[in-house]
Amino acid sequence: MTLSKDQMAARVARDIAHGAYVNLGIGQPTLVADHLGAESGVVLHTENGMLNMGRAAVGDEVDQDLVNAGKIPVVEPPGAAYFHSADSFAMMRGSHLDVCVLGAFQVSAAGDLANWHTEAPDAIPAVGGAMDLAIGAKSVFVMMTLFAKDGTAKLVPECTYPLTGVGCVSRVYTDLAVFELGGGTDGRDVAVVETFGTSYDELAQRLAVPLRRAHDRG
Amino acid sequence: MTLSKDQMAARVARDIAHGAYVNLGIGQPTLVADHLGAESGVVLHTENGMLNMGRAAVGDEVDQDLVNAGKIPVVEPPGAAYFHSADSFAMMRGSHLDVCVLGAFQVSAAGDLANWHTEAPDAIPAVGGAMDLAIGAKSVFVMMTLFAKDGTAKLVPECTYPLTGVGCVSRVYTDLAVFELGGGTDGRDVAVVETFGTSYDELAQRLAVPLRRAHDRG
Amino acid sequence: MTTICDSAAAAVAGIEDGATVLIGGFGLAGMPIRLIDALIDQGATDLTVVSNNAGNGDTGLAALLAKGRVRKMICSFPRQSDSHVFDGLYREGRIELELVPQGNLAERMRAAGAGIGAFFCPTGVGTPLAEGKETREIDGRTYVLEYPIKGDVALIGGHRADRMGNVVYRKTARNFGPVMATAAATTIVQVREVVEVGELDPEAVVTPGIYVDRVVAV
Amino acid sequence: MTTICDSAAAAVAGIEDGATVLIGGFGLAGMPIRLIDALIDQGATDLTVVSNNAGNGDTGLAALLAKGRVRKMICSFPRQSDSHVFDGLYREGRIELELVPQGNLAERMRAAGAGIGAFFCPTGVGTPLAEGKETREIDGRTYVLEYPIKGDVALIGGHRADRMGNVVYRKTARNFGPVMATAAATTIVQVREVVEVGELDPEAVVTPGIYVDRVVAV
Repeated sequence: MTLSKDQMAARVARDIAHGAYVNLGIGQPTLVADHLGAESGVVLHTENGMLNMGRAAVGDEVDQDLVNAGKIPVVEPPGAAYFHSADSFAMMRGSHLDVCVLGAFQVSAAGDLANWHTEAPDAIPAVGGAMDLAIGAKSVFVMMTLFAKDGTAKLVPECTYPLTGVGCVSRVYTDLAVFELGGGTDGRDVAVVETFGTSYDELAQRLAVPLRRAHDRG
Repeated sequence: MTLSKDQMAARVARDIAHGAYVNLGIGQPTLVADHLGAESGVVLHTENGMLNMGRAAVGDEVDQDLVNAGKIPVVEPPGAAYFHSADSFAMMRGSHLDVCVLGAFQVSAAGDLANWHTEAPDAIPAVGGAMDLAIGAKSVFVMMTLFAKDGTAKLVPECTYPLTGVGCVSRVYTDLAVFELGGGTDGRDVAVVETFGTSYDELAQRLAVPLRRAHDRG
Repeated sequence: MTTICDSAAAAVAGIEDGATVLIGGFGLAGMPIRLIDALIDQGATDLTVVSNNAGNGDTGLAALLAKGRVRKMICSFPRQSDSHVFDGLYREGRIELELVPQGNLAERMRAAGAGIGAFFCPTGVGTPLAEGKETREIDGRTYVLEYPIKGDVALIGGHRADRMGNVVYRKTARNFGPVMATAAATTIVQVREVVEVGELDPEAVVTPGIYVDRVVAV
Repeated sequence: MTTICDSAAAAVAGIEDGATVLIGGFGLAGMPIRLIDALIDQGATDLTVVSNNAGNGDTGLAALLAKGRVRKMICSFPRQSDSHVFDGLYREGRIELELVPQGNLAERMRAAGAGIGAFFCPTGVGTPLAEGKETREIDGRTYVLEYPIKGDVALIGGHRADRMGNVVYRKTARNFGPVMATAAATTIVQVREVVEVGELDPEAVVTPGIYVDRVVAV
């Protein structure tokens, strides 16, 4: 069975170490938080200036001074800390976060990420913290469907959309498979870690990137 | 009458505007604080991380966690703020302080400052915040005796001691006169603002720098 | 010296046509709505506005844009669900846009406030936003040279201020405020409450009064 | 993840010969005396120590120097009235000294923690401490290119920490601690008290737990 968004989020959460400091990009990656309970020891960072960010606020908890990077009201758990934007991005740029989970339009075999701009004729470009997130964390995980609605693959030999970061993605979590990037002698070797409702051979046929099985460490 | 150290400090204080943010270098410049009462509205900065620094602590007020840049215990008046060293020097380097008062071995006619190292054979070099202070404040005042104990002038055509900062001093307060630097078309014009127990002509004779009277604005 | 103003109108007096105005806030959190409203009434035009977003809905920054007062936006994330005012102006070619990654926006203003001439930053390397910029490899990593962003004026939304201008923020409304306060020639802060000197904890002051020119309680 | 250690010995375990050790404090304020004592007992040698001063009296950093464990000091102000241990070693040629202006020391460590590759700084231009360094004129002012200072370990004196590693300092003992905490691979903090999560004000946390690896109450 292919994975639902929620199952993808659970699969990402499984690979996040106990006690890690993690930034979840806006959109689908936010769902990963639902699978990181208190027992995970994970501390969430939001780039608008908070560590140990809590869950979405409901009802009377909503406070316009307390929002996440998607401008959704959240709550403040015990042990939180606030800081300004320059300190927040210093934290990210300085490689202090263990994991960042991002959405993507495309990821290349070499780990290049494109997730900020489609170059559609009428699109207004907006980058936010995407480029900082892409190069900041120790590990950058991408969470996306493997194929776009028109059927084209989003894991590609080279990104055709404008890049967000170069060679920055280490793992790609999709509805059909989990991939590990950056292997091989040229750093362009894509390992299939796990498949869901499909097979390695089927993936090898549908994707234009060079694949290998994850256990083939050579 | 030539000025005592305390009178020099009072003379410097007279030129500090109401409400100014001021850093007083260690040693003699510290005396300026005695002439900046609450009515002056002056806020003192100490580069080890405090704004609105208070007077020296006495008796039970002494707290090892609360010292000035000379490592002398001080007190915390209402309205103080603490910050770390990078923020403190950002405040200085970013030209947010109005006035910095420093001691000096030599000051050149062009406003070069030498106050950190005599190059004596056995001297251990130590710079502390001197170079940051020299280039940071909007106005840098030097407070020193005009002549060294051996009779040599400390206001000189060119510094012979290693520099702390280039062209950074705007005013020099001494026991014999107050000088304003940086005038003239080449920025090497020294104006005598006021004399104490000496005369313009006598100074012109004893100093090797090109002098003019302060009111000769030409 | 910090001036406590009686009205938002008094606080924004004197902002000139053509000014670069830094406006705090991340979405609505920390947005100085009352100061922006006063700026609209004040009438300054041909402005360059630096802010993380480019206005939400029809009030605040969006209203300033709608009046045609802004020549250029420097921001990280103009496109939002409710950024129709900016979107319209941009599509009609009636406003310039300089898109800056969010962390670079913060760090470039921090550099302006801290007296840093330029800095080598890893964010955006290999992306369209670094095109034409100087790059350098340092210790095996490629960096882009980024320059400071200075403001003539900063408009900031704080939480409380004392009469010396020390400011504290609240939760994630802190965001860009503290950085912008350091980067502008004139910093204007709206707060919910002005308190007496001594009422703020000196350990918890985020923006010391040295950075604050005018405060208004709204 | 932050580990709360039972002893200073446990806190400094594993520091390797040849390590670069950042040591907080300005004089005795914020000096992590107990961690330094534990480091002496632990035995690591051939160290490079980065600290504002080079030891006072015969205890703490001075004792570490006296044991011959330090190959090189990087500091701003080694020469003090009670720096006889360093003075002796330096005159005998038994210790290297890299003298760094105090603000550059702070900013270079901040750059290390913030992922900045290098920065153009106005401090020290035209002085012996900038000799041989790259310079550049930007907007009519000359700057020196300065590089980050990274630590393998930071030893810091804080005031209180919670069990998540969030740290607050006290008064001017804050100084270099928060900057060094960001600049080292392993950050070790001694505090007077470890409190439960939730007991520190999230608005007043100075060093968030993400920067803190080990804490010990002494």
